[in-house]
Amino acid sequence: MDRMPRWADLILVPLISILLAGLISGVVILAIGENPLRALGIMVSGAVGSTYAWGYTLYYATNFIFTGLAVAVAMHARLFNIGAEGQATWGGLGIALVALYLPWPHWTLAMLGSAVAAALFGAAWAAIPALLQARRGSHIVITTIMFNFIAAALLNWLLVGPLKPAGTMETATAPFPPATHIPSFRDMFSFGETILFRSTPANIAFFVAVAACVAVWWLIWRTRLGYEIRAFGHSEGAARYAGIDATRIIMVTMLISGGLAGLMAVNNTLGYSERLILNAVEGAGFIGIAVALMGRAHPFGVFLASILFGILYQGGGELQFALGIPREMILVIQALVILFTGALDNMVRMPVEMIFAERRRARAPIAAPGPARSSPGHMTPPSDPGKPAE
Amino acid sequence: MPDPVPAIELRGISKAFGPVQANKDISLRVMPGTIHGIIGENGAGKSTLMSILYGFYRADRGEILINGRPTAIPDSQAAIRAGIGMVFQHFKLVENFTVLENVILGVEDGPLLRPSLAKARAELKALAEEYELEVDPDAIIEDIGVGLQQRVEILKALYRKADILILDEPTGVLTPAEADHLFRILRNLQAQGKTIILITHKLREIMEITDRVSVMRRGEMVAHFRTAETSPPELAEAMVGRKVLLEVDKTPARPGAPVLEVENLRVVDAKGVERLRGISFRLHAGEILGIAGVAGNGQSELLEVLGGTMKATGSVRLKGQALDISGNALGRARRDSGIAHVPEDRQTRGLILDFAAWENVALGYHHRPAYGSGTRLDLAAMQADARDKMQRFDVRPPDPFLAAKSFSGGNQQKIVVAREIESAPDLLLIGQPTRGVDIGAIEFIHKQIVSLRDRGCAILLVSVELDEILSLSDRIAVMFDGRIMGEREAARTDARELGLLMAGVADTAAGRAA
Amino acid sequence: MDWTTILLLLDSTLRTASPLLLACLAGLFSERAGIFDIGLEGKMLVSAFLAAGFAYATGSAWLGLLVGIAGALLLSAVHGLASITFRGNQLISGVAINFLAAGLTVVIAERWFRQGGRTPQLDSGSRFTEITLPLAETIRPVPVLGPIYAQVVSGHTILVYAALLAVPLSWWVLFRTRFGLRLRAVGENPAAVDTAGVSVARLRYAAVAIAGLLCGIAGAQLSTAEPAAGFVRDMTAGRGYIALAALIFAKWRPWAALWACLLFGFFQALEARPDIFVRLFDLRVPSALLSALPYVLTVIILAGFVGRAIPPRAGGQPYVKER
Amino acid sequence: EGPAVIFDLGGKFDKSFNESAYNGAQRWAEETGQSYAEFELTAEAQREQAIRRFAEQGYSPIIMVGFMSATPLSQIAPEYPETKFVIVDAVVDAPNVRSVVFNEHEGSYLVGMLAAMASESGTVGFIGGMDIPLIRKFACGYAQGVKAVNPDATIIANFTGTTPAAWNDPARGSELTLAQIGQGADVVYAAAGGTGVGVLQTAADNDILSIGVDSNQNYLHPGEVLTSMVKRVDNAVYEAMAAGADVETGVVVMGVANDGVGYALDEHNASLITEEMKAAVDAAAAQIASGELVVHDYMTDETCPALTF
Ligand SMILES: Nc1ncnc2c1ncn2[C@@H]1O[C@H](COP(=O)(O)OP(=O)(O)OP(=O)(O)O)[C@@H](O)[C@H]1O
Ligand SMILES: Nc1ncnc2c1ncn2[C@@H]1O[C@H](COP(=O)(O)OP(=O)(O)OP(=O)(O)O)[C@@H](O)[C@H]1O
Ligand SMILES: [Mg+2]
Ligand SMILES: [Mg+2]
Repeated sequence: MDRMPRWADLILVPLISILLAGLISGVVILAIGENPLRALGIMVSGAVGSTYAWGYTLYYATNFIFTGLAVAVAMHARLFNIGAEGQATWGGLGIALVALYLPWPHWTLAMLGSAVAAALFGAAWAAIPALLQARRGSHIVITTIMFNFIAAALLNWLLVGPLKPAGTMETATAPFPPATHIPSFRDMFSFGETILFRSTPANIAFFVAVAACVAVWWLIWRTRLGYEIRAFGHSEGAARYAGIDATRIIMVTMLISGGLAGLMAVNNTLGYSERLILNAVEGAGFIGIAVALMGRAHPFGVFLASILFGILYQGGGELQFALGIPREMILVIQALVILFTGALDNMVRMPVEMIFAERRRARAPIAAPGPARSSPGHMTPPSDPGKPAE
Repeated sequence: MPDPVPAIELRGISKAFGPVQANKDISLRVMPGTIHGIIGENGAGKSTLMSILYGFYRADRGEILINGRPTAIPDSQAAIRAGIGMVFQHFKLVENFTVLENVILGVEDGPLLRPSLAKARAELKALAEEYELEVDPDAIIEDIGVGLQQRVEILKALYRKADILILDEPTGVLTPAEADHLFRILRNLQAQGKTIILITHKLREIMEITDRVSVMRRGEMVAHFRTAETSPPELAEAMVGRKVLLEVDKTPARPGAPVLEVENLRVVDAKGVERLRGISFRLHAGEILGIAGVAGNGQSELLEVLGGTMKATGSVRLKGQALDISGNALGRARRDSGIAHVPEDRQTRGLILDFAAWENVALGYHHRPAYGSGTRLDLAAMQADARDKMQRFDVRPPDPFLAAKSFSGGNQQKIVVAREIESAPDLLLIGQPTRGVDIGAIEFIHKQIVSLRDRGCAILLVSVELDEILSLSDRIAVMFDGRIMGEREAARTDARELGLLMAGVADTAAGRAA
Repeated sequence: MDWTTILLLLDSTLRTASPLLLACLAGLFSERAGIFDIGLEGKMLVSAFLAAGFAYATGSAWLGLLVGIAGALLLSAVHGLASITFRGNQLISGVAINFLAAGLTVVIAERWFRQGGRTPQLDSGSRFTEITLPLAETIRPVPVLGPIYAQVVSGHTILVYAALLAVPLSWWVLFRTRFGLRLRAVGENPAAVDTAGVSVARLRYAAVAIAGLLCGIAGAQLSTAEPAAGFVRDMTAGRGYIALAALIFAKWRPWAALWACLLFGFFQALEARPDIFVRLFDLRVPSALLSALPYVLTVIILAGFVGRAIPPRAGGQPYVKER
Repeated sequence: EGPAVIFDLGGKFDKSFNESAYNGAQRWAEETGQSYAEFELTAEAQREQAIRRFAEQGYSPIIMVGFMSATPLSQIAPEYPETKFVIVDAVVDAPNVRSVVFNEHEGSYLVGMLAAMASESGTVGFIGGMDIPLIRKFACGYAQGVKAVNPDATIIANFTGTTPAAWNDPARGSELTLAQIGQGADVVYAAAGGTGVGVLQTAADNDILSIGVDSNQNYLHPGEVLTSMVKRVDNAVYEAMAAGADVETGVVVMGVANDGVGYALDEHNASLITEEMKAAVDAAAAQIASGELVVHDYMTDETCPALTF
């Protein structure tokens, strides 16, 4: 219902929310004796002010896009996948196996093969909870939580025993062979003397992530399967009436979800560390939940939220470098941003709505010309019912 | 003659939901001890107005006087204190609570439940005797039928000592027998001096029970009548703003070849109860077979089995071909074999409320080539198709981008009917086609059903509205307790005879001969 | 398996289960009222820190407990504000609270105690010590029951008994009182409660507050009740999520929650005893794989014996009257 | 620009090697009045970032603790030949890198001997944070020490978990300790970061002995912590900082011989260590220092003669 123009809903409200979060974070920073404005400057320039900054911001964002999409896709079928963490862990395992044990002639093939392996492994790790949900009614929230722990245990065992090269302390596989090296942003965007994205982890996987966003968008809103997933998510009864098979939807959705989570390993394992590290997912599976929720399960929203989190991660690191603000303080700032933009956004939305209602009332006698500015959400055509059930 | 003070007086009530002006400057007087009807098209604002009176919504403007005294009703607590009780269109019951728990909710006598429950149990017994409102106090709400659920809602109001009782479309979900019973109760209550406001779409009920009637249209109060001084056509016209045909206009059927042959159909539900106990019948092309019966006697299961969402044993043949009835995920196969299905419950089955209308117009048919090639959906084609169907079925507003939930009940039903009829089926299963739908829309839907029949489609109509069954069907089968009690030619039977069958009085040879 | 081993396992089960149980009951109250709460973890953490901090500062475990509860209540208030008053997304709010707790506890702990985000170790005066139940020693010689009473039932801190007591109490409150009736109703159909003239928001705030209270006790137990003696950062170590899993496992019922948590506690106790597997099955499980045991067993039991869990119907959705 | 320290993912207050490194750095700062830069990693991607950042800003030496930085450092060190790097707990073969490794197995051997001598039950325990090679190295040395004193002794080894939470779960540490006590253990050795706090506490509460790790933790429960296996990461950091940009590169092995590892004896545990015990352990230490006694290092062949994992 159009209580206020679309631009206000999509841009103004989140902006005010971020400002509020920033304001309170500022107070916190002030409390530890630092200058909040300076901190803000460092954070912004450190996260988006150079190709170097972007090289990190986008690297983190890529991780979050994959896990965020994973959670979002499942959400469309009203499945709450808390298992992206474990699925991404397994994705890494898949990549490690094919990168280490198969000969790859060229990075393009290696990337393709790795992506397939990562997706398959991630999907496999989602398959059992999905099957249990579909067949036995076992709640997917519990089973995916359990599977996170089980994945961690398995990987721990593998990286201390079978997959660890002898003689090293590191809980990691051997480095992948050079042929599996996929281009980093530096490789891709530097020409001649100008070197961009110098020594940053961002790599071609970012474009895989962007492609995944588009693919998920396409899947959800442009294919028959997506239609069925959404139908099932909104109303199981209506889906059954429409001849949509619940078991199939649960399975297929979770396989896609797990596959997307698994793909994250293309970024962090194949693209960045070029070996499989214990606990390589580092909580990105859980950030994925926040990202999917804040992005309202829409791929474009997930993309934006992931960038925001990438900025917070990289900017937070810069705060630590520059001001020595401890990492826990950065966690607090992140929490405030999540709280204000994600959970408390009605606190902002309600008064803003009221202001727009007042303005509309005041202007009512004049023939309403409609909102002057056009909708910025051009990537989300109005035909897309972007929100899943809340 | 000195006018008595109205029990309720509303002055200048306005209420907007965002951009929707649901109530505009409404005034209403309801005299004490009367039954006051309120009618109006779907979405006219009737429920909103009553919810304001009950403190569920707050009016933007306006004043409420109870027994002549201005009374602020900021919440339902205040309404209850003012002696108002309301039975909502969508019941406000806690489904997994017992009857007793629902009755005492909010008016418990102390912090502990036990004494409250004991007291309520006694009181319910007394109320049951006084008003013929028997109901098992320990039954779980979701296990009992809607008729009984409504009774619980009325009991709730009476338990709260309501003097003014609002009933929002109480008969929409009731069988004729239950409705009759309800009206007896209402008269009884009226005789005790209670004031009753009754919202309904059924003019017959207005004429039968109300003293006065007020008409709403598009958020405004447009007319007030004394029931005795008006007539259904006049009311219908006031409501819709044009003349409405209240009778179905149809020619005798010309049945063709048999389309559906059902043999010895049996269904056992999850609890092991046999819901269908050997149903057999035939349905021909170009014929409407009405299934009458009190809700819960197996009609729903029959529709579900034929629609492919419930498994059964026995045999079903469609145009001579055996149908698979061994699964509950066969909806798509059914559609592909030429069966269309308007389900009984449009809100949880027939529509996805959060989907736009155009998406709903494809529901169940989304795999058809018309909506795209391969895995891809052709949105433009879907939208154009929806716009076209919505126009032809007079869905208001004819905007395919609106979410299904923002349409009124009648228009939601039109979307479902449009989708199913336009699939050009050989067999149409249609359950409760006009439940909760206003008379304008009823007229339209009935016309569509008849014209589909005339094009040679076989139609299986399930309805708890005897009037509807009688006026639409060519043949009528009555179900009772999972069996077909008897079959009648529509032209040669009447409500009384069907009523007996519905009550389980066995089919007699005399009956068949009649 | 010998008798002592069984007793030890059960003893450990009870201890491991009790903070889970408190958190699980916290979630139960909240979710029964229709408010999802994945912020259990954060509330426990904050309480664990404040309880230990104040127990240290004042020398009183009880004062610590009170302050811990107050801290958890404060986070509950934030959650309530976000999910009840401002009808925000309850899951996001929970995530934010977990982040906030993880960050704030360390920052403040470091400020106050300068011990690296920890509190100083508590001496036995400022923590909850084990209680020997009456007659424990007299009954001990009685076969079977004696040792069970003396060794398993007796000898825990008061907070363990509080957790156990919280089960019947929760059951009683939920199913035998007016408040419980209304609370359950508001999680199933808030409109029914609203039209019955009872404030939905007030009930939900009450439920969220009870969740805070219980999380507060759970947190205090982790840091101030023997064998614990102080706060370490992130010391909840995922217990909030396990409690959530137990809650679903228990299908949102207090007694079942007890069994679910005990079961989980038992699996964890078992995991600590690889020797049992060697003795019983002559099986040496690599330790990393062994730590998957509780989770694998949970999944098996869930799939094999526990049917579909139907959450409170209005769960997770803010109560909105006007769209 | 002075020295910089990069703490590993556990954070500088991990009650383990990070904290020890932090203490060394603080000691240097307090003694010299100078300051140093520091960074606590929160993500794997920051390893390279932090190393490069400090190198580019001209810090030297750049000290990082944790074996996981070995691979990134081996790639980056050649890019900054002017900068000196110090890595603790791993070996990186580059001309500008000083690799400090500790013979944790030797120190653990010594405390293992003490454990066996102090044990009356002949059963001793080991609690590790995660089952990773480094911790196995601790466990293996410990087990050898125990067996050296009492070949019939039983050694119970448990690990807390498989996620990073395992290093900060004192409650689980307590539970494992109680389980080991239940199996007859009367001395437990904790190598589990923050989890160890729970181990030591529970041991003290139950009147058995415990052994601390990394730094001297005897003071935590005077008279109830048998000893601590000290691993002088603090010294390694302190020395590197003190040497400044001229710090010597190459591999530095900190073992019993050069007091890089050892057991702690102070007023808090003096009553627990008898003269014979001290004599026996000191003798063994001398033998180790002289090379007469070789404690098997788990990392050489990833097996342990005294314990199966
Ligand atoms: N129930 C009602 N609520 C509000 N306004 C009403 C109601 N009934 C009638 N009115 C209004 O009162 C005025 C008189 O109406 P009308 O001439 O229909 O009354 P009546 O039938 O002659 O007499 P009475 O209302 O006294 O029975 C009109 O403006 C009419 O709209
Ligand atoms: N809670 C709500 N939020 C927003 N809009 C609402 C709400 N309730 C009703 N509306 C809108 O207000 C208008 C009046 O609705 P109302 O339910 O009062 O109609 P009604 O006359 O009772 O219709 P029906 O016969 O279908 O029950 C409709 O346009 C409806 O969509
Ligand atoms: Mg309505
Ligand atoms: Mg209505």
